[in-house]
Amino acid sequence: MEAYIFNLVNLIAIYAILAVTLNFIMGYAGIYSLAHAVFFGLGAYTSAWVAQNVHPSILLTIPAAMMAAAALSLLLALPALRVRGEYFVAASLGLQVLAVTIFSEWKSFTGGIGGVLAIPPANVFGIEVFKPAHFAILSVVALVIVMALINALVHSSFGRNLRAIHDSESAAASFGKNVPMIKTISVVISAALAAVAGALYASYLSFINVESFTLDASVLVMAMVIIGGTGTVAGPIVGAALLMLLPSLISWFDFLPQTEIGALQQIIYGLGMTLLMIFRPGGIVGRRAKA
Amino acid sequence: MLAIQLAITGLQTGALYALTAVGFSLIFGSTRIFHFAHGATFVIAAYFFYGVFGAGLGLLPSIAAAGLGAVAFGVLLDRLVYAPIQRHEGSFFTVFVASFGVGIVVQNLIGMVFGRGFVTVNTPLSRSVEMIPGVYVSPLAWIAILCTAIFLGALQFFLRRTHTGMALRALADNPELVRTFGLNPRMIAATAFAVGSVLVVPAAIITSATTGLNPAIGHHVMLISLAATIVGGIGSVSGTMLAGLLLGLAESLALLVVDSQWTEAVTFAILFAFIIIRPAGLLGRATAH
Amino acid sequence: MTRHFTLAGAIVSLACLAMPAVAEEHTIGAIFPLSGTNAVYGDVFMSGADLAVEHINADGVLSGPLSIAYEDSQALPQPAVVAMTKLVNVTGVPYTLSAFTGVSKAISTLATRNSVVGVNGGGVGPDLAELGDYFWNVIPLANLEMRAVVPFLVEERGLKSFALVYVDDPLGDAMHEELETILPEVGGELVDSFSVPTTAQQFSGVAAQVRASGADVVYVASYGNQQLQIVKQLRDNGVDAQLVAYSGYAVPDALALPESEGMIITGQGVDFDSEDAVTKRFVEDYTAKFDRAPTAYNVNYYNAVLVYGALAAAIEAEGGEVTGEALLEARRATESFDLVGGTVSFQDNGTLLFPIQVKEIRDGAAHALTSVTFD
Amino acid sequence: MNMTASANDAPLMQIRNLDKSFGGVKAVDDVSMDLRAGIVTTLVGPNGAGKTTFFNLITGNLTRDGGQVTWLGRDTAGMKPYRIARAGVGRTYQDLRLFDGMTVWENVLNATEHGAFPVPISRAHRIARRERIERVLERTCLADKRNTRAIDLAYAERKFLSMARIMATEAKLWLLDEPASGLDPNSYERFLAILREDVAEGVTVCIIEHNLDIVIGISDRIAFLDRGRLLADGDPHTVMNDPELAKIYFGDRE
Repeated sequence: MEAYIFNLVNLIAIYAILAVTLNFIMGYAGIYSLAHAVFFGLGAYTSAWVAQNVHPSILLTIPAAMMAAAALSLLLALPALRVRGEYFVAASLGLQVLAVTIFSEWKSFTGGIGGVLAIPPANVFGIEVFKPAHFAILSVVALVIVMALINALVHSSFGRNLRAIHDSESAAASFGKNVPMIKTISVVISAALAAVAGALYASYLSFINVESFTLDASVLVMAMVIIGGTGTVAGPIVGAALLMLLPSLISWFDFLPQTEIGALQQIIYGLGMTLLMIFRPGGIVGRRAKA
Repeated sequence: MLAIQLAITGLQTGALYALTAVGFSLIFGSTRIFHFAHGATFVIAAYFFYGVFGAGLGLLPSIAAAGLGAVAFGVLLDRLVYAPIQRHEGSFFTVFVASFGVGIVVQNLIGMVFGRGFVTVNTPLSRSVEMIPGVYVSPLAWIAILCTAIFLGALQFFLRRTHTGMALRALADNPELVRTFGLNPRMIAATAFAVGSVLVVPAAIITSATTGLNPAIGHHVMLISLAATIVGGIGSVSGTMLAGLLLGLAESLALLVVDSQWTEAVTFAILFAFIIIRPAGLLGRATAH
Repeated sequence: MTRHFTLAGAIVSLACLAMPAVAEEHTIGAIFPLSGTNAVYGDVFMSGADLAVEHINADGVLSGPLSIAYEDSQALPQPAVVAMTKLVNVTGVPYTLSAFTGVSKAISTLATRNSVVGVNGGGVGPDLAELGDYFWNVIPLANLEMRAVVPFLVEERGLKSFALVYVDDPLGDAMHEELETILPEVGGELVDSFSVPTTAQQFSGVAAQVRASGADVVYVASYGNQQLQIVKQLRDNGVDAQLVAYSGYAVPDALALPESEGMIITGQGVDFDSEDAVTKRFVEDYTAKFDRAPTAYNVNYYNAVLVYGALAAAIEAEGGEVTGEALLEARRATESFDLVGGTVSFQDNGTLLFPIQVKEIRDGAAHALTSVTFD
Repeated sequence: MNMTASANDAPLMQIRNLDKSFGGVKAVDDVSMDLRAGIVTTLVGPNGAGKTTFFNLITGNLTRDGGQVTWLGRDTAGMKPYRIARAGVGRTYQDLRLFDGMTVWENVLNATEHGAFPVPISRAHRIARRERIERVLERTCLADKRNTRAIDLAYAERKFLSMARIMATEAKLWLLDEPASGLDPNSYERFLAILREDVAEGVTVCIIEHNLDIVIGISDRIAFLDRGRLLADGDPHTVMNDPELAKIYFGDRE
């Protein structure tokens, strides 16, 4: 039983890292990305590769994952600097679709649809961590560090600059802010930290394949941020917990027809997204809507 | 010969892409609503057709059911979901998320009712005949191209020659303008949704006989519509049409060079390139900001 | 904010309370696609497994009643791992049915780490044979099927040039490799091959290329509804070569497709007309219960549950506890099993060896042409 | 602030033959002008005369079609807006463009933060900065509202916050786009007082204004723009008393 709960804790923590990092660019910089799963995936593949070919120490796997994702994120920053709003959503969508194709085809690195098998457990200072209860310590600590980092950033001059750009790009520029640079950095930070989640995910599940890094995954993370509350501290965490618990919760209701559970779950979260947008666009923990 | 065959195939695909994409483009251009559930409209039209046709009620009632289903869905969605959101906030992203949610709900409801597998409407019309040696064209391809021409022609007439159509175009440029002309923007939005939803009906019906349907197909339809709208230039109906055709052709002709798993990537590489290099699109006036 | 965290906590504890009691009764797990595009398989698999449970309970094979705890994989690895964790840690099953190559691979690590047996009766990717001691297959893997049909086509039918349309995943890749190896051995030739993405549904372009290749035989290696679309669109677009597929094609929808007429497919040699008691009972009861004839997929999960019944009964007879380790040990000690389709035994790698039938689709049903046996 | 003798000699900003057209229509047409330290220049002219476009060209928000702008002796061609801003050219917007989601304090504080990275700053610097912001908030009467989000402020407060942001910077040249429009008499008296104090401390101001009281009350010099052309440039009384210009200004064209 504990293992089951810790398993959920791990998955929630991993997805919460994704939600928190997506919220960083969505909520503060106003960059609405539908390509977050790309960095999650790249982080996972990179850390799996390092763990299998170099060493499974998280001191190696996580930084490698972060660097790879940071480098790729420059590709996303490119359109982010030029366009806004619906155009950027479309561009990120394009990147997501391209990435899925590459994840499926670059078989020497990703194993294609077949995925990467038997990824060694995370190695923390020589100790192998794979039991759900032990891994929960690792994943929760990682989440706390990521949150602390993002919180510190948001309340620093960098965070103020981001929010300033969010509110008025031209005004921010006329107060000396290098808008493209700040946006690029925010995308890079977000992607690099999302890769931490990828690294944890790979070593925890010991198996990864492209199906975990598709558009659906990006949408799921986006839904977590939105349902929880965009631009809030607790929102992404609440959203991640809620959406990750949903399948388990529904499956406890024995009277529901087994074959419809998956569909019901999706209907609930789809309906949730729509109703929240109509009645409470700020999300569950959000403030009132911005004008 | 292969290239000619692929071009014809691409034309058929592109014609259907153009129809669906123009529907999305019209709605997006005139109301600025990021109607991601446009794919769901497609699914509803297709399954209504499939259901009624499968029940043996004949072709015309099936087409009517598909049309009614699509229009009712589009208009009701505008009334019940988009209008309330726009009343209190209206950020494009809020609308997008709500629309996305609706798409998920529709996909799963359809799956519960009709099953999640692929279904196909069987018709002898999908069987190709050899036109010239080595080039096969199915009657459905002609029907697809003809339907596209008729519907897009009718749309152009509607947009250029009727009062409502012109108001629709005006709405794209300036909502205030419409108000001063004494027209109700919400009424015009409803028209945009009705017209935009009708446009997917022929594509949905033809698709049900060619490549078949499943509840998740709306996703692909939506992605293509979005890509065509942006490549064509937001607000430009003719641009979207052209882009839909081009994307269909590119997807098909790409097979000459790459394996078929890259075709979707080709579409989105084109989209990505347009956004970076020419965000205004093929025929667009609007700028990216 | 605290309020929400407490809420989440409350939900978790509620969830725990609702946990079904684990009594002496036997519970095995099953991770099937119950939602998503592949849910149609879930129904097919469940029908076979459920029938076996009925039979085992009716016969009183085990000390207590047997039941199956179903979990939804959506045919995707991650939900499968979550489901497996739940089955292993909460429900506490020693034996889990699994389907789909990706899902099976994803749960195999958990199976090994927790000493729980995973049994595949649906995926046919050849690498499923290499997932460790705790992962078994009660289905002949696809390479075996290809080894049966290719010599038949080349030697008996005189069809020498092949084109392959294969799905771009481990299954398709393995089939591709296999075909490339076998064809030269028997004097055939692979003139062209086309890989298609798992999600594709539009094949008229591929069809044009297939036609241009001028092959005598087009081998379709895909699954689910995609293979139906491939076949339909090949035929629609003027490909009139002999179409061939593996056992994945033996689903009702595919057999009923008008374009399937005349196709050659392979499948494990289940002789449904066989007179042995197990097969007879299965065919009769299945047809009565579901009002349709069974297919190999129904058989495999029926068999998978029968294997559990036999092993668990043997362990109970010796007074042991039914655990994954005990099941593995018992299987190694058991020489052969009486299953639907005959008496069969496991290979060392945990895979059942079945004869393969080559069948032709006529009037919406598969009719055996010949049967190939391997050692 | 540090007005030196030499600063009076060479103009801070030299504008020569500035041109900009949109789709064939000349928005700014061959405008030349010098902005000298400590001088308040007011741009007047009817709507659509090209005043805001003129600002946008100086700050780099728009690229010019022709002409030259030098700032402190340096050609600004090709300089990004943020670089021009960092070099000491500050501006406000007619539609304010406050950072709506941030508090008053954050708005003003952020106006002083240039770098993309959060760099550690010395304690002394931090204290000096805080005092500076405090003083700006005192002068704009926003001290009580420091923790209010900009979006929640009243109209006049928003106007003053827009001023406060530029006051907190170290910009040498302020380009103010209708900073006093819509202010009640009390508020604009306060606005004039602020402006006079800062000008006395050496800030150079170029202001777009329609209110003739302000125009006369504070300007050292008036530049009259119409349809992109600089029709007159001189001391306030001469320009404002020109009957031809008055005709254009009050819309009494032929």
